[in-house]
Amino acid sequence: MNTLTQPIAPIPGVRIHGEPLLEMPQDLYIPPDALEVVLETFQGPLDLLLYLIRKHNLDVLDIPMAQLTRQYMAYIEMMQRNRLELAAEYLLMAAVLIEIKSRMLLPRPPKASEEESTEDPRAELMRRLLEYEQMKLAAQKLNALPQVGRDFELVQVLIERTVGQRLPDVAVEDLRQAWLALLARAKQNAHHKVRREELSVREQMTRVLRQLRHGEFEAFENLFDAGDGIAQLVVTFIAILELSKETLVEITQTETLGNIYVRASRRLTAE
Amino acid sequence: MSGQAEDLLQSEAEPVIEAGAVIEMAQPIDAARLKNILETALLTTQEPLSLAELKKLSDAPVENNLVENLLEQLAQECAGRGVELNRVANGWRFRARPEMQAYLDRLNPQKPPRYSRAVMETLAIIAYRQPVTRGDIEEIRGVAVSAQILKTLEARGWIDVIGTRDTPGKPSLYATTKQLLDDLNLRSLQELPPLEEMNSLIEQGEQAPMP
Amino acid sequence: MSGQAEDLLQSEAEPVIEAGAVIEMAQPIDAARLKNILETALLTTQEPLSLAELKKLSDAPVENNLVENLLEQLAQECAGRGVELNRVANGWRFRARPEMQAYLDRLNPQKPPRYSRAVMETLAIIAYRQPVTRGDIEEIRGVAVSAQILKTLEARGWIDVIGTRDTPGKPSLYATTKQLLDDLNLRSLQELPPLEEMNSLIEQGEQAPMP
Repeated sequence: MNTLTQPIAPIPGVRIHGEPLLEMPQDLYIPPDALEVVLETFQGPLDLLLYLIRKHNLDVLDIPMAQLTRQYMAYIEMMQRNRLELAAEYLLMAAVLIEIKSRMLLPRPPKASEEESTEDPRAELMRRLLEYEQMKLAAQKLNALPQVGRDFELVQVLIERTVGQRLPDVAVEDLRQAWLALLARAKQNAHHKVRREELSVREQMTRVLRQLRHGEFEAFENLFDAGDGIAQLVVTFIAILELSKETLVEITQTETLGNIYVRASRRLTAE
Repeated sequence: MSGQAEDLLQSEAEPVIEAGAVIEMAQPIDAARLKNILETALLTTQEPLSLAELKKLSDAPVENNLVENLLEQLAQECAGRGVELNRVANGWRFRARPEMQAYLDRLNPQKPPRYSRAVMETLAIIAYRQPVTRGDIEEIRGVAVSAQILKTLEARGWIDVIGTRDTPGKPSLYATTKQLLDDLNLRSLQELPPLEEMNSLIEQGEQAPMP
Repeated sequence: MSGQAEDLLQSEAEPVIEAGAVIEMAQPIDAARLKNILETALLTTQEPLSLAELKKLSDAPVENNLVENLLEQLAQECAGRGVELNRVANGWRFRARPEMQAYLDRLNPQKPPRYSRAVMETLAIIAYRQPVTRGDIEEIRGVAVSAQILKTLEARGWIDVIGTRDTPGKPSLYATTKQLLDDLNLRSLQELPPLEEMNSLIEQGEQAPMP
C-alpha cells in the first residue's frame, strides 16, 4: 500500500529550499505522468530558467547561482526520473550553471588579466536570459496583433469574369523548348531517330493535302503556284512524291504524256 | 483572443458588442447595426449567403422580414456604385457590375495561363512533322496523347484535320493552320527554329534544357 | 521617334490614343466616377493595391494626389461601417473591422491555426533581428529550431530567404516579408510593437539595431 502511494510522498532526495520536491512552486507541481506536457510548455532551458527566476522574483541581473542551479537540477532530475527524453540543451545548460557556480566559488584573481577574468561569470548567462526574454515578450505582442483570417477578414466581392478566359500565349521559343524536351527524351530512349528534315517539304505536304480535301482529282499542275520560285516548285514536287510514298495521295495518268491527276487517297476521303 | 477583442471594443467609441454575449431580454434589435453586420458579412464572402445564414448574424432572434428589408436597403444604397447586391438562387451576394470588368482587368496582370508540356510537345510534333496522326505523335512522345490535348489545339484554331491516313482505323491527319503562324508571328513554317540546330544543342550538353 | 514622343506629350491629358482621332480639349477627369472605380477595384481584390496599380484605373493620366484624395474620401466614408479602407505595406485594401470577427466566425467556423510559441518566437526573432540565420535564432532561443518551423513561416509567406551569410556552410539569411505586414495590417516594420526595454546591462553595445 505504502509503496503505491508514491506520487503523494515526497520524492526522496530532491529538496528545494530544504523543502521536499512536492513543495515546488505550486503551479509547477504536476503529477509525473503529466510532466511531458510541462516539458513541452517550456521552449528550452532558457525558458525554464526564466520561469524559475521570475517565479521566485529573483533579479536576473544578480542571480543567486546556488539557488537557481539547485532548482534547475531538481527539475532536470525530475524529468530524468520519469525517463522523459531530455533535450540535450537542458543538460548542457546544467553543465553551464554548475560551471558558473564553481567559478564563483573561486577567489577572484587580482586585476592582473583585466577584462576576461574579472567579468562576472554570470554575465553571459544574464545577457542570454534577457535577450531571450525580450524576444519572448516580443513574440507574445506579435501574436496579440490582429491577424488576417484569425482576427479580421478581408473584403472580397465577387467579380464575374464572363468574357472568355484568357488563353495561354505561346511563343516560338516555347515550341523550341518543347521540341528540345522531346529530343532529350528521345535520346534517352535511343530508339527514336530524329532525322533532319526539310520543314518546307512538310509545309507543302500540308498545303497539297488541304487542296485535295474535296476528294476529287486535281490537275497535277494546279498543285503548283507558277508564282513560286524554282526552289519552291521543287519542294512542292518532293512534297507530292512524299505524300504518294506515304500513300496519302493517288497519282494517276490515264494516257502516256497525258494529264496527271492527283487526289487524296480514295479510301481516305470516303468516310 | 477574446480578451484582445474586448480591448479593441473598449477602445472604440461605439457601444460594445461582445461575441456570444447574452443579450438582455426584449432588447430591441438595433437595425442599423444589424445592417452593418449584414453588409460586412456579404462583403467578405464571395458565395451567396442564405437568409438562414444571415439571420444567424443577429444577436437576438429576428424576423425574415426585417432582414430582407435591410438587404433591400443595402441593395438600394448601391445605386450608382460599382458593386451591387443581388438576390440569387442561393441567397444574397455582392458582385461587381459587369461594366467594371474592363477596369478590373487592367489590374489583373494574371500570369497568362500556360499550356502543359503535353500540349506543347504535341503542338511541336504537329508543327515539325505534319501531317501526322495521333499514333505518330504518341510514337514520338512515347506516351499516350489524350483526345483532350488535340481538342484544345483544334479549339484554339492552331491545328486541324486535313485528311485521314489509309491505314486501319483511318486515323485523322493533323496539320498546323495559318492561324498558328499568325499567332506566332511567322510567315511560314520554315521560320520555325531549325531542327538541326536544336540537335546540336542537345548533343553538346548531356543535360537537355528542359522547359 | 522624337516626333512621336512629342505627340504623346501634347496629348497628355487626353484619354485614349485613338489613331487619327483628334481630341480637342483636355478631358477633365470625372473624379466621382474614378472614385467609384477605385472602390470597386478595392472591394473585389483581397490583395492590397498599390498607388501605381490604382492609377491604372483612370482612363486619363492622373496625379498621385487626386487618387490619394479619393482614397482618403473612401476611407472616411467607411466611418460607422463594418469595413474600413486601410493602407498597408503593399498598398490599399478593405478589411472587415476586427470587432466584426465574432459575427463572421458564425458563418465560417474554420479558423487558421494559432501558431505555437516556438513558431511565434522564431518569427519575432526574425522580425526584430533580421536578417538572421537559423543559427542566430537557435542562439537566442537556446534550443534547436526545426526546419519545419521555418517552412511553416515560409509557406505562410511571412518570411523568406534574402541571401546567405558568408560563413562556412553559407547559412541562409531570413527576413520578414511585406506580406507579414499586410497580414498584420501594418505599413512598415516600425509599426511592430516596440521591444521591451530590458535592463541596461544588455544594452552595452550588444543590442542589435532595431529594424
